[in-house]
Amino acid sequence: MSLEYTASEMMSITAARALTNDMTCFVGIGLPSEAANLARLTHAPDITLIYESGTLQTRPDVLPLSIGDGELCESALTTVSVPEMFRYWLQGGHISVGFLGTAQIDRYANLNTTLIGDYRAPKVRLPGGGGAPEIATNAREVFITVKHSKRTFVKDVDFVTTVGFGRDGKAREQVPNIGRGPTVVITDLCILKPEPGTNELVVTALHPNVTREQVIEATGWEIRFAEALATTPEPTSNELEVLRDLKARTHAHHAGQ
Amino acid sequence: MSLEYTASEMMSITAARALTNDMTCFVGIGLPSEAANLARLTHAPDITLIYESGTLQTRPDVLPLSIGDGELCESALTTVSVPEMFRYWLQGGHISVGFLGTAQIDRYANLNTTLIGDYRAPKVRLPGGGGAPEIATNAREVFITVKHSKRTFVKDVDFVTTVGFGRDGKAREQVPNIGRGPTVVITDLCILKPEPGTNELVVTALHPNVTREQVIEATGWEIRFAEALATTPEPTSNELEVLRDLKARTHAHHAGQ
Amino acid sequence: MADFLSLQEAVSTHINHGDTVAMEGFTHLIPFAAGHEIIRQEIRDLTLIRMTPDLIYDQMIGAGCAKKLIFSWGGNPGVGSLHRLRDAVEKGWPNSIEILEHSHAAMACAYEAGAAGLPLAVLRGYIGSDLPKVNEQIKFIECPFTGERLAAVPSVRPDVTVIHAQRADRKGNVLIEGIVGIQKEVVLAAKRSIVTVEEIVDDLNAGVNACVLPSWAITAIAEAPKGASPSYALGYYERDNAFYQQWDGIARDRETFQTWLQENVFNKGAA
Amino acid sequence: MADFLSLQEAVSTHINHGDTVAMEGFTHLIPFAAGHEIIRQEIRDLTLIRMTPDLIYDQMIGAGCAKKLIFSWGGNPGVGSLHRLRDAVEKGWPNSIEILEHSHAAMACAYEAGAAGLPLAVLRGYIGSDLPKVNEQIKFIECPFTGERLAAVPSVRPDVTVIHAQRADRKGNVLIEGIVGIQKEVVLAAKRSIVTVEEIVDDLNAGVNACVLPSWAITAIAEAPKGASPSYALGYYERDNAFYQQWDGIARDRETFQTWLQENVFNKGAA
Repeated sequence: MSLEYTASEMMSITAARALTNDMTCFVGIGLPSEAANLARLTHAPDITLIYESGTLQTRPDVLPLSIGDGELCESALTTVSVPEMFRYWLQGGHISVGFLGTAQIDRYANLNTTLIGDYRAPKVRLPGGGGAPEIATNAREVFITVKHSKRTFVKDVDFVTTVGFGRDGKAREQVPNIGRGPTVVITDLCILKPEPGTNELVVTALHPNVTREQVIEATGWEIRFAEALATTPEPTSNELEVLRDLKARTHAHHAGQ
Repeated sequence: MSLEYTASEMMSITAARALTNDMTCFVGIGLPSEAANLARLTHAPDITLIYESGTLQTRPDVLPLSIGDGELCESALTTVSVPEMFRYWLQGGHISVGFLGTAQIDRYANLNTTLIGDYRAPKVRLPGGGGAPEIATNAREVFITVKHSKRTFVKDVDFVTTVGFGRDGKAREQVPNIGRGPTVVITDLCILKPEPGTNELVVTALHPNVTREQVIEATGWEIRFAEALATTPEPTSNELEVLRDLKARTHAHHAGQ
Repeated sequence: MADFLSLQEAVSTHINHGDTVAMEGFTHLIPFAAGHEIIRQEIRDLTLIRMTPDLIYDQMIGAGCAKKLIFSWGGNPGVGSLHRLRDAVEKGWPNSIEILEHSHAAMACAYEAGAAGLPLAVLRGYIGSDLPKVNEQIKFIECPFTGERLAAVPSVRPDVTVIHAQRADRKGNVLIEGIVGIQKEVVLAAKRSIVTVEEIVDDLNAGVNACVLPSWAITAIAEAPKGASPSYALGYYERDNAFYQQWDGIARDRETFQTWLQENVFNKGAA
Repeated sequence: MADFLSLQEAVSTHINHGDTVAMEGFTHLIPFAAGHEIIRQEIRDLTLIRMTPDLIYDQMIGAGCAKKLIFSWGGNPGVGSLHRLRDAVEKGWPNSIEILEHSHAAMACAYEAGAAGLPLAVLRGYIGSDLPKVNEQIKFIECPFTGERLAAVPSVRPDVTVIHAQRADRKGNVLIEGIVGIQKEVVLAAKRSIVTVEEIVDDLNAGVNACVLPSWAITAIAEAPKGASPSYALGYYERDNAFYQQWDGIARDRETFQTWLQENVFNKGAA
């Protein structure tokens, strides 16, 4: 018997499942943070979560609104300076997974969080790179989670803030001392992975009750589907319960004061 | 009426007097440490003493045997890592005076603490550079204290571990972002300073009852004397008392266990 | 040694029109009280440096203090856009501002290099990114040992740094605890520095390896209780996340913003 | 996660003949117990790295473990020479060793760069010094922004690092307090690491910004009470300065040294 759940919940739960107990995860704010903490509160209790504010191995009880909420520091093993975080822990090679969100993503998993339009005369100015440009190359692999829409999934990003596999899918070739790059993209419709050889994103699994047409409709390029197209397992009641509790706690906390 | 004192005491007390209350002094172990703490315990109670082990603004009760005795840490304002000490505090420009000892010094105040003889077949292997090479250029000025002897005061050092003014007296010219270099050398016989223009060390003051001949005899080059040759003031009874107490406490402490 | 000044004196003495100013605090310990004082004193043509401009620079930019912004992530954390920043960049209101943008890693390294007295920072960064195409300060060097291509950025050396911290002792030594961010680096990298503190105490009660800035490394200290609010000071008060969410509505509209500014900044004196 | 091993197992599992080994501790927390275990296991041909070789490397060099030494200050602090080091360098006893020497600033930066995953460190160093003439690893680069000539040295990336620390919790997280030296950097710079600790406890009782190495950044932990003696562990025991002074007499003579080694190292098992 099926449970009721939203597409957003499906996305967060699927993203959480991509994480395992032995990972050291550099967590982006927003959707990645929600997924990473859900993983920690369900199947991966010992996962190491790291936020760019310097909080090593943190275990927040509510989701932080910012990357540096007090909760992150108080529940961390220790808190280091920001230069140390980027130099020793990220660039030093201690991060197994960088978990990122984005505003735009293209077929080679390049991310744009800088702007829409032209750099010197932007239509929409976005926040910018933050930690992502170096997370994407210094973490051993990268997971991305983002809502699926034609505005977000574009053939070519307006600006490569953060490299996936470059404009031609080959940007990582022959660059020494960097990670594998994006290995999975989790949306509210499906799971995408870079195709071996071309590094173009293809759909490898559809979420329950999602059709190919929905994905095609929400993607800005001629999206392809893996031959062995899987169906993502539904959320369990425990996953849903833990996620809803977490979000309710978080909402109450931030509305608090 | 004159007090009884040794030449070593005269040296330490004179070296201590070179320091003032507002200085931030990067302290070498041995004679510089003795002089710096004597200054702190007499006329310069607020002088900031920094040791390369990372102890910022330390106030040891006994002289440390090593550069990293526990006493230095326990009495410090805070203790930072060694990379931070050398990068932020020394290279970052926060040290007004570097206070060094040496095994050999030449007429241009170059210091040798590496070896006597040839590098690949040394007659005597000395400890090496330690912190001195960068203290000498990153501190705003450098004080040197060392016992006067022909073995120590040589015309040209066997090896320039730490630059004074180079082999020709001109090594600091046109090098950006470095300090003034050695401004005073204090020995058990006299005070020497680099001559403006040539940067050759000349005697500017003799300690009480020391003759020119004694200095000439103890110096490995044709030492010159300033026209206005001064006589160093004698130690005061307070200086002698504080120094002797400090040394007695120190001796008892290290022989302790 | 640091001078103890009122916030008003500290700002008027040490921050001039046209200065390059870094006001830091990584989400934590953001010096809002000092930012408001700069707005009240109508200081102009500042080059503002901050990894995350946050509400503090949104307010200062909206108030017309800035001519240039150097940053690496310009959003309202967890909420959305900084509307005053966007209005200045996209529409030139109240004045157009030049922007120069980096990644966090590069800015963190640039502050670190500034504190270390170096002219440049070297990092494994910007690989495959378009940022070097729009920021000519980003260069690449070759490692003389391995031949690896590495990014280089100029170090940050502001005229003035302003940070907030938990407390100072009566000699002017300052303790920073919790998310220390780049508070230490940005003070050491600057020519002058102002530190606002929650309180001045007899004893810092600092651990042996605590993040303590000695008095002689600071120019001025001003007591400013709740001086980081709506950001926070660990051990004193929490981040006002509700206000960060409300800011989206306040800042979206020029008039609402100006009313807020009048009521909450101009009509209030320095603490 | 770190494995909890006996000191004997930790050394035999993780340190091999011919390895490049860094055993650090800036006067404080020098891993003497581990050094003695390496001597007992008669591991040979090591390239030893340490800013200050100190008695620990004097003993290991005298025992014949080393073929090369990378260092920046090779004396007995406050006492005089390291006679076993000098005997190896000057007379080739018990075997000749190659030396490569730096300044402290360069080695500290090289460890920092190793921890930061970079191939090189850049510093304002070695100006006017003859050291670059005898150490071909010291190079100079030009800053692409200012044209300033700066020194560059390769980062340190040892095969194995060994340090001593105050305590570990039962998950293997390690607290280091006091003179932290380059303990954090040398662990993070290495391929493998062994940390000996005074004790294993339920709770580290660490401050919020304490120097803590997470378990997943360490290879092996071995309990070794008094494992830093005659160096010291802040909060546990003091530096045995009298022994440092006595060492001058012990180490001056080959036979006295060998007798000391037999009685105090070989005839004693691992803790």
